[in-house]
Amino acid sequence: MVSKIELEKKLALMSNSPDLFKREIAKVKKELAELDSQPQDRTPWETVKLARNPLRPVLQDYLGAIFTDFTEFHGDRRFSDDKAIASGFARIGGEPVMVIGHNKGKTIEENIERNFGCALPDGYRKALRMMQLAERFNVPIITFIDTQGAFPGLEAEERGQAEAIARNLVEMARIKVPIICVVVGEGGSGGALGIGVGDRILMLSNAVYSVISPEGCAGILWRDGTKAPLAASALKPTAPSLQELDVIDRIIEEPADGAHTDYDATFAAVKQALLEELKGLKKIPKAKLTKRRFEKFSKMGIYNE
Amino acid sequence: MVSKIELEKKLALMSNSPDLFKREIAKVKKELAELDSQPQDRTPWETVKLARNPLRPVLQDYLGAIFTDFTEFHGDRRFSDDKAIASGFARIGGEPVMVIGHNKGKTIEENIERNFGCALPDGYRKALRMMQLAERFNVPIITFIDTQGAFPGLEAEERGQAEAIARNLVEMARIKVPIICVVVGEGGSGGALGIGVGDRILMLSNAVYSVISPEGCAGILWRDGTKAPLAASALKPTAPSLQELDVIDRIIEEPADGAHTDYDATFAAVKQALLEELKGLKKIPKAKLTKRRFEKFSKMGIYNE
Amino acid sequence: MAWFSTSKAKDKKFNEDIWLSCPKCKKHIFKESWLQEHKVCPACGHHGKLTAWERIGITLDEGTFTELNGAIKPADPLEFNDAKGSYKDKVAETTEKTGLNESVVTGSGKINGIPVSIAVMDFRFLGGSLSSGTGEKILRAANYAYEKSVPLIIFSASGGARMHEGILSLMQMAKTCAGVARLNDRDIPFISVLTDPTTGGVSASYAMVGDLNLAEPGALIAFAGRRVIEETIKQKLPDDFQTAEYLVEHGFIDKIVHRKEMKNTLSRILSFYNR
Amino acid sequence: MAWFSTSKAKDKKFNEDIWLSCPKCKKHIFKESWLQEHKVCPACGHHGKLTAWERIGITLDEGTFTELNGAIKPADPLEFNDAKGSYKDKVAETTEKTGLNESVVTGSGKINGIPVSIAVMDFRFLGGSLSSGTGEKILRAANYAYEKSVPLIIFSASGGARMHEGILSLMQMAKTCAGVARLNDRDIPFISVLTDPTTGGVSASYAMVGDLNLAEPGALIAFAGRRVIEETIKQKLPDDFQTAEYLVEHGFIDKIVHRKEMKNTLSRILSFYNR
Ligand SMILES: [Zn+2]
Ligand SMILES: [Zn+2]
Repeated sequence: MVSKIELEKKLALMSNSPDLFKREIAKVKKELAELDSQPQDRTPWETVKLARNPLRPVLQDYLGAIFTDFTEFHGDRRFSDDKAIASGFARIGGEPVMVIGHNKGKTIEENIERNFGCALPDGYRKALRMMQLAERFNVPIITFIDTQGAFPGLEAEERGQAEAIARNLVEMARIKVPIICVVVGEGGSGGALGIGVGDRILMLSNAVYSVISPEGCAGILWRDGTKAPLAASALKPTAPSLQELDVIDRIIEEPADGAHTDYDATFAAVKQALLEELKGLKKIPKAKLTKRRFEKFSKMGIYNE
Repeated sequence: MVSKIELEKKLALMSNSPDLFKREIAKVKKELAELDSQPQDRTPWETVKLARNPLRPVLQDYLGAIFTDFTEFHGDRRFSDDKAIASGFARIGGEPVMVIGHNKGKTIEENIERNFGCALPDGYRKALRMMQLAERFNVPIITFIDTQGAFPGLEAEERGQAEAIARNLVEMARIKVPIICVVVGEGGSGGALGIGVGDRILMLSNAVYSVISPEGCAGILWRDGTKAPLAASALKPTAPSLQELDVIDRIIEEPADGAHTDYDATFAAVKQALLEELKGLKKIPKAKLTKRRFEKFSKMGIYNE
Repeated sequence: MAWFSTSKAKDKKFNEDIWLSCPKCKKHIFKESWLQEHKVCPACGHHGKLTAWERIGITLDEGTFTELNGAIKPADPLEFNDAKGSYKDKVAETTEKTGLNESVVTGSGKINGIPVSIAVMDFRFLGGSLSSGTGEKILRAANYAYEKSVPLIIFSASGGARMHEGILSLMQMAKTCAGVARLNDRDIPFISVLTDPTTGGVSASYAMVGDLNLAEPGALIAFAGRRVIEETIKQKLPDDFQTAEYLVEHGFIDKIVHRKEMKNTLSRILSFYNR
Repeated sequence: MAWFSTSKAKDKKFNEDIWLSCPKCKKHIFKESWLQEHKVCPACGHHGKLTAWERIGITLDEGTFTELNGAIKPADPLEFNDAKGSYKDKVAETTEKTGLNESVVTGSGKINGIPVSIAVMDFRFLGGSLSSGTGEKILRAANYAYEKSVPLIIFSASGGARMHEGILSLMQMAKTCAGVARLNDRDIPFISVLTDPTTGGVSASYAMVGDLNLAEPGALIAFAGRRVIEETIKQKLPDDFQTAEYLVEHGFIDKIVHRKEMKNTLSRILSFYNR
């Protein structure tokens, strides 16, 4: 019997040419689904792998499926247009919103162009500009979080990755329109948080969100990257743990075998959650929004005193 | 008899090593002073040359002579620290202010490091950040304008010279503390205006301020760069003309033979003017400041209707 | 498709009433299809220059445009003369030829039903240069948007400041941007559309500070001139240097919009405005 | 001057009560002069790490510091264990060794007479890592500044987020920055001082968003680690990469201030505050 990892690799390769491999993809997906254990039985490490599954829906899938009229805007008005983050106005259930998200690709070509969703400072600055545009237009903001992390490179340090993320954390606390953040895949550290400050933080049931990758943590604390499964258990990066820790507000249930096994069901669940959250946030007087957001984040953390 | 231009060249060279040529410099200065005609007799082109005289006091001279406690701050928090513009808090007559200015050097080395006071977009962005800092600290802003123009280069276009200047024009209209701009040397086009929007626009009597350099204008409209003197007359870039056109508010009289012939007298005149203007602006209620500034610039221009 | 001839046709003489040569690809194309496509080359997609009135015609809903401040025209504050004559004469000649009083036409109108304040520059009027009159009209268009709380749309097409008005033309950059600043204060949207060419003092003022900066494909957008830069840096510039596409890549243009999509893109963007 | 020995002395055995070796230039220097200079190497100017209390001692006017929220200490929200044992034990051991409850000491005090809210990180406490307790203390320091309308000063020294607290440590970045945001709303100055090292989640939150970012000479300031970047780009990094000096050049640090000038620079900057 082939292993799950092998099946996933096969699928990933075939998905570069989805039309050619239509039937095979369906077959492999079915096999994978059978292999998949029930969600409650998954180890944190298995969830990490599921969150990283290259077949999971990405931003562009959501944009096509649950939004209409997406009108993409480019550029940070400073240095470049970072394709690792996409942004623009769109409608959901007829309501105007600003959508901003890590822009993972599905093919190698897409992923090279979009740097696998790992943004440069320019990407975070573009995101901030778009949030300020949403403020001017008075439309809520929805962010899709799906990144291994902010890109760790020479250029990124040179142009102030730290500053760009930090500035977003400050300004997102002040943005005067509702912000909903959804962790749809991997929420990797500061690169995730850089578009992750909002009034409501949602998370797909098999997404993960962590201060450091299990591999990175294992490398530092176990001095052995292969101890990632152990680190994943220790870091508690799964949705139920995050909800317990009051870091996220809502879990969006995926299909039993993962979001990639049933796109339509995933889209329906995400859309319904977003519509409900938008409705809820509409009721909050605008003047109170940032105060509530401040209080929400003020409460995060567990310490003794 | 040597010409004025030759004397000036000589002086410029010697000023690289002022200690070595102390006596000669004094002598040449005296000769130059004798050569100089009375200000009222100068042609616009002669004034242009005077405004560009490499011996004229520059920002660093003013900082040393009429301000105390200058505390320089660097960087645009985006890309670089452009040394063509210097900025920081200082005191004048004991009052705290933010000083921002084109940072021409006096030696070749200084000028290379500071790009002859021709700023990149980073410089204009640094200037804007400093103005916003002044707003937070509630101190007035004084800008010193002294540039051939914004740097025309690949890097400058790439990083948005146009955007940087334009953004400053918008934001300077909104800055909630008093802004005084002083054209001390050459006010070259958009590169000058980029730090030139304020409540009071002052100009040294031999400074010039123009939409295009006489050479550039001659090249375009006369198709002959050597017609610069003609273009200078046509462009009317001198202080009295600008005052007539209601573009500047006050002329600061230089020593009869130019600011470079008597630094102390120049400093005294500039300092007195700044203190008077600061005093005047203090009387304006803060809430009215930007409205007045808007009205001031609204009125600029002469057209038929 | 026969709306353009093959390049072999190049050498033949051709009837200028029927054919014209694309300014970009030089192909000979039917004048009729050029005009039908609103001066977009059917062969290479080059977007030709439109007059202000042509632009207004394809952008605003029929019969909705009301010109405002149309009587504003240049004075001659500097009594400017150059090698080729006086500024006064140049203006008279240009007005005669174009029927325009200034390098911009401004007014109110509707885009797919959405009321806007609009300013459209015309490159034929002294290279679309920014003068006291142009600046005044742009500011008044911004003030109209401010007072009526309607979005401001500016189509730019300009070689920069009009040096015949000396320092006053430079000051129009500050003046128009002060108008934009007030719109920002009230969260009134300002969409800037940069068309070929938008350079110098216009690119360094209102054209570059839209809440959204749109551009037509291939438009030249620049602060300093290519030649000046080449002289400064003694270095070859990238082929696409200072094109709209280059500016998108460098983060300064939000979106490139084909002329035939422009009206609907504008109204779609404005439909998101929620105040 | 005899406060440091020549490099030839390197090989000799030396009395550790009298001499120490500079962490940077490795020269042997008199312990006494090292301490007199507040751990700045008299030979090469290297700024050694200070404890939070040492920093408070040289920054605040004598007798003015009042510690606030000193009782806050780590919980163990994840019940975290790694190869070397439990987070709980690590904390207990660190507290035992340093006398500190958390990686930051916060309180109120005066700098040359100017009242401030101050937070000083201590690298000895788990690498100055940002935990729930650290974040809470920083936020409370910001809130104190907000409520009392006094400037906030933060001296950072940190390897980043404390992974033993998982996602909660990441959230401290947002939490502390929300505190900074409120200061911005009220125009209360926040001066961030980055000392060696300030990296990871601390550099990507409060440390980098001061109204003014000061840094000590030579301080390592980084988002991603040098090794991670080298693995990513397979390319040699500049020698001064991620030093305070490099960050000034790239526009992110306002000013490098020598330790002996720090107190007076802070009070001079604050003296310009005019509200
Ligand atoms: Zn063509
Ligand atoms: Zn040393």
